[in-house]
Amino acid sequence: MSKASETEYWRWAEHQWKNPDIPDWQGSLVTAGVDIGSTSTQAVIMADGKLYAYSSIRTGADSPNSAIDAINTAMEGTGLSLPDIDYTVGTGYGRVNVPFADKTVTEITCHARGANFIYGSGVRTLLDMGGQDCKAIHCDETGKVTSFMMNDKCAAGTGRGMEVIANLLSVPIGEIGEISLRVEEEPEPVSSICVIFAKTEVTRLMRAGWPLEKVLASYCRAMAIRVVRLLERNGIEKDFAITGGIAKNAGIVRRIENMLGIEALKTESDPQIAGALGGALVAKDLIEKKGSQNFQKDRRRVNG
Amino acid sequence: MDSLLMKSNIRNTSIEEWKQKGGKTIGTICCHVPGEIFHAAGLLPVRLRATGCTDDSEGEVWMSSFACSFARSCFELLLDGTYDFLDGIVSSDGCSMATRIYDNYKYYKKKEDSNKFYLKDIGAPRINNTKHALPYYISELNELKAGLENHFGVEITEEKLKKSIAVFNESRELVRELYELRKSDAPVITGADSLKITLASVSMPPEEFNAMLKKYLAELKTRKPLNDYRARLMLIGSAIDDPEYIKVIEDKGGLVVCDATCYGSRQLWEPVACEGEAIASIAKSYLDKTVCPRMSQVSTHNELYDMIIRMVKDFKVDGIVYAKMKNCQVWGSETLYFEDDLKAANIPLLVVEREEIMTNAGQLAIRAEAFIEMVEKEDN
Amino acid sequence: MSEQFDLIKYLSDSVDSLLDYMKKKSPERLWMFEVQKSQWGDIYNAHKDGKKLIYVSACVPPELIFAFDCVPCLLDAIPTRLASQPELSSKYIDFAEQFVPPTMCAIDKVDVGTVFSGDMVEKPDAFIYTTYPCDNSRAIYPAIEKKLGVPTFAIDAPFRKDDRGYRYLADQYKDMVVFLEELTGKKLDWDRFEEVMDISNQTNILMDKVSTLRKRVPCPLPSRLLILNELQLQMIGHPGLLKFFENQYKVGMSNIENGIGAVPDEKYRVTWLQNMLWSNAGIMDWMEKKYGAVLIMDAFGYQKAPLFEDPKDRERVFMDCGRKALASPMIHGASGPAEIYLDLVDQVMDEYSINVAMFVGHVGCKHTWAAAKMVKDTIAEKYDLPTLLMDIDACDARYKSTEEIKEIISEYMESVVGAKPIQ
Amino acid sequence: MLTVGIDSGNQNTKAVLLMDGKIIGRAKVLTGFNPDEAAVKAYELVLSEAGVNSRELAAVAATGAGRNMVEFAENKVNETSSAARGIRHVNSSINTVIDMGSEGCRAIRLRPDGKISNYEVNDKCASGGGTFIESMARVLQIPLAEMGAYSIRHTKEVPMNAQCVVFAESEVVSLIHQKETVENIVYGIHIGITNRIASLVRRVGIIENIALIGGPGHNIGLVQCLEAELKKNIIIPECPEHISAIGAALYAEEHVL
Repeated sequence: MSKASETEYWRWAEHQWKNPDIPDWQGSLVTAGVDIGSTSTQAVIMADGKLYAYSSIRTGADSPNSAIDAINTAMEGTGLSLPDIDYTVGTGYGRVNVPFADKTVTEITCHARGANFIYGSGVRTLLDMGGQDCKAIHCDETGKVTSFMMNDKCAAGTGRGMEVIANLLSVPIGEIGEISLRVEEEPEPVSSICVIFAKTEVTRLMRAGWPLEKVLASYCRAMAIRVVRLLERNGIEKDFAITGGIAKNAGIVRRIENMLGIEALKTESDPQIAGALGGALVAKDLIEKKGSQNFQKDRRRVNG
Repeated sequence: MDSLLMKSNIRNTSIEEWKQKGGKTIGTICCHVPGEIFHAAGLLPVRLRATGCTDDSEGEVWMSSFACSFARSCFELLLDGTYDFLDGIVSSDGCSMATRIYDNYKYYKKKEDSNKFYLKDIGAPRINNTKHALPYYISELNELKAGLENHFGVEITEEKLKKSIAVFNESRELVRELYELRKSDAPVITGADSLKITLASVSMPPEEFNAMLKKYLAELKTRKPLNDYRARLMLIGSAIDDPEYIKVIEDKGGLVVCDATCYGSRQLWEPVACEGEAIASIAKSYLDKTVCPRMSQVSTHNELYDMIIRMVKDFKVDGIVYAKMKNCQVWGSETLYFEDDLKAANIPLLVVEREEIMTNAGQLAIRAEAFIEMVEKEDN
Repeated sequence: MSEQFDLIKYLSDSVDSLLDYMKKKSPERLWMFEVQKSQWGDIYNAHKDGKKLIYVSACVPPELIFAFDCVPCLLDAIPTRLASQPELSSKYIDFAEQFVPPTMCAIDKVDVGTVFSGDMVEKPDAFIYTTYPCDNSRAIYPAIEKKLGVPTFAIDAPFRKDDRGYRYLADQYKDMVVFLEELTGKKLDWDRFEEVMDISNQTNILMDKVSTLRKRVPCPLPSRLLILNELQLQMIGHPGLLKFFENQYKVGMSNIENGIGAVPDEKYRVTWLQNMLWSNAGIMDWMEKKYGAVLIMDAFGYQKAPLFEDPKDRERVFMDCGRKALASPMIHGASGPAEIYLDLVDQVMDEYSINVAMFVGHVGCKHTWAAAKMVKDTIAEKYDLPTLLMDIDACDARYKSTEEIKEIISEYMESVVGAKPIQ
Repeated sequence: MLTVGIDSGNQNTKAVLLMDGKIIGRAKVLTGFNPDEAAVKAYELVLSEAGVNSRELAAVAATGAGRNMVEFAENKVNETSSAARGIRHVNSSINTVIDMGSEGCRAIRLRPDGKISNYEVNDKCASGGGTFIESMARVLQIPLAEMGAYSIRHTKEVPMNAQCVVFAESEVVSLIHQKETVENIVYGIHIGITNRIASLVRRVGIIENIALIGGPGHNIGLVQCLEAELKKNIIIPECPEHISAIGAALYAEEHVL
């Protein structure tokens, strides 16, 4: 019955990064953000407001363990250990499951803050596509949210749907976007992006003999349409940026840009860490507000 | 005996006692069916709602998945026996979903025997600024009055009506006092509890309600104030009769301090001014004051917006939670009218889609929490 | 991209080119399209012809507008006209969804979309709306009033369809006359009004005759012609509509004289019991060909309008306007208490010898959906017939593809009705 | 007479070989992207296992969502008809049949003479289909076949409200985090899905002798929940997932005569 041996095309690649320009964190104010999403978990560590290290791993069945794995992976090669981190903010759908967090903050607040750091203070409209939801966020020049909107009731058109399609068609998820752009003309979008029905429809298209790129284009287009609706309802103002895993999917990004007639800001950094990064920034703010001098580490530490 | 908050249950001890004494109850649908008239006839008006409904599948069989789930759930409770204490139903065409609760139930009841169960629907104008609206509505109410007299063998006199108006006005007065308390920087009552009280007001004899609320208010004033909240919120939108819904928001630190909803502030704001004939006074008051987007005129939408702005100021609201019932066009399209104005007035707005049976409290919670983070004052 | 698209001009031009085409291709069917020329051409040319253009909703008596020599533009006629062009209708639907819930009726979404997008280039001189047909329209008309910023007159439609309701409407129609007098600067010309009422009566009598023809077995008129019954809401009193029904009657009569039905092999007499499927009207032709299933009558366009009993009775004509409004297509069934709707369903079933009942349910019409079980049970009890309940979007073709709809109807026809496809 | 019925489902393709109304062979293969190929495979499998040569066959009929792609089947019959026909063949007392496929669910009410009186299909959301249960099994990391067994060992009812598969997945994950037992979670999943199926059944009217067909018929937990909700005994035929294929084979038989 078990399908353990099956290739898992939907999996994102895990990775870890450390800022080569910061040789030593000691003496700095070190804060962290951990973003537990439904499919992936990121941990970001900042030293004196500079991005120091981060990791991105898969969320396992046990969120607390994922949080610990993520922070440990991020700390690899830095010489840091948990007690060295002054303040940690947990965010994301599993935010209450970050055992070493000092505070939890929603991913909406964190993504806006993180995007402000990654893309600059000009960002006003932000799109975050997560595993099971999709958020249109409007924010000010400090990265504070001024309005937001999320999909309701049904997770159609979210990252999880993309994973299901990747698995169904045996295409590595990272390649879907590129492949979908190989069409000369945009096909009709699939009519339903309900995760299950889309699977049926994609299957139907494959059975009807559509080439892979056309099927993917049809699916990506439907997702883009849905996202654009959400953005429009929340209001669009430049600059526009996309965070979350889907920002790496050119097939979706390019289509959204075309429909909106606005280009999304590009970055050298990893847009998937925006939530965790925002968490680390919020953590820094909180400490600074308390006054760093008499700051005391009063961490509730839960055994992982 | 139930406490006042417990009277928010559809079935409560007050109704039980009323029935035991041989009293008759009438279920009313929508806010243009004046409770005063039933009260004057010696009947207990109970406003139909679906608080506590956990399954609406039979309602869906009748009303389809395209119907508003509030209406569907109300209908479900009519079928499953929750409302078996009713001796009749009177509906006004509040919205077309509300009328279908009535229509379906009438159809369903027809298959039963008798004419014992009283069924009546009345029309209520959707435009109140013509000279014809009030006389039309008065005629509808007079017809209802005559119908009740005939069916229940009672006489509804001017005197009785005026007495009933006074009793209902006292309820409005007391609820207003309750709302006054919520203006404080450290209110003594949560939004969820406040809703329970206004729900109780439509589910028990008004005299008893008045007596209990008076006592409750006195007790409230000695209560420890709530000051650990993160933001003050206002709740607006389609019929919200579920205190649990507000609780989810309040659990995240957003204290709901006021509302513009049908089971909350809507009916209880202004007293009925009794000038001249009682039915005419009732009609005038109900027609003028009801700030419900079911009305199809620009002025109502403007008044609604003005009222919201006024309450935002008076209650020191940090943000508005706008709960749109899925498939509710009446409230659903309000965005057309005031979203831009709210933006211009710098009042944060959270729009959430709602269904009567809360299927995923987590989804509401995350939105509420993010919204609270967005609007809370920096020094928290 | 930047040039403003003029929707009404587009509709008017399309009719012109269609007429040119039909003149060459099949002149005998030209009459079916000439009525659309009266409809869209008049609106497009209103200002050129020196007439006032008035946007209207259902239940605004067209006769009164015509009596003032103004041109009515029924906003709800645009969505049904555009329904067969998904590329256009979806543009307006998507645009509207920025403001209104996606669950809103697509007719009203298109109304919002066309007005708010600016594609209704020619500004009307006035807007007259009523609080019928439904919650959707009630929610958007005041917003359209705000957006248009033109003189507006709003009429409150009564809930129940009784004398009090007719009186209520009559009083407001009289006020509407005052509004129109102020707008046009002219007094109501009663002679002209009487002429219009006369045309209106003639048209209604013909519509009734045409409907009666449809009662015959086999039905002498094709399914498709039912679609245009809704024109009554906008055009009753217009000579163009009269001509249309004259022609339709002729076709029906000639088929009867020749002893044939409109469909060579009529096997099933079908009714649709909610909206018309404007977004996929071809389904009707397909049903005729595939199963010999002819749409005999539908609950949307069902026609049984009262007449102006005495056009010279200046009091009574307003009461008649009220009676007529509440008996007009869509309003008679879809608005007001469900009992009246169920009666209408019963009449359709009974009068037209229906043997296949389909509730082709427009998803935006939530209150008729909320009566679907009553409709189904009524038919089962009285006629021992099942009813297919099918959700469709009458104006948004993207909701269900033609293939999907055919699949559902096929399955029903073959498994429940026991129909065999005609090869 | 020998006939074959093929049910080309979204997930599996089933084939049944009938000899004068008697089932003498059954096969099931994955449908994949090429329903025709899958149908050929199922067809060959069912013949070879019964040792029957294709030349002995009188007719072949296809049903199911992919029936029109099964090119070699000369007869096609829709899913409602084949389900009705099939169930009456194996049990003539059935009045209502619930056909649960991978994505869809339909409730069919039969007249005493076996003709269909009416039926209802789930609408635009697939939350009443077998795939829903499958996805939940995957999240819980238990084999699909064991869902039923887990469910009947529940100790209490845990409400599972989300209809959307994706949200339901996360609801399950958070229940796991709350240390809820797998048994109770599975039970909650079945209750949720049962409510949606029951709504369909109510629409066609609940009367005695209800059968459940399709793969989920093997799921004893689901069946128990359905019985409790409808307050009726649910009859599961011997090979629930092959009933529609039987119906198709019967249809083929008729169309030879």
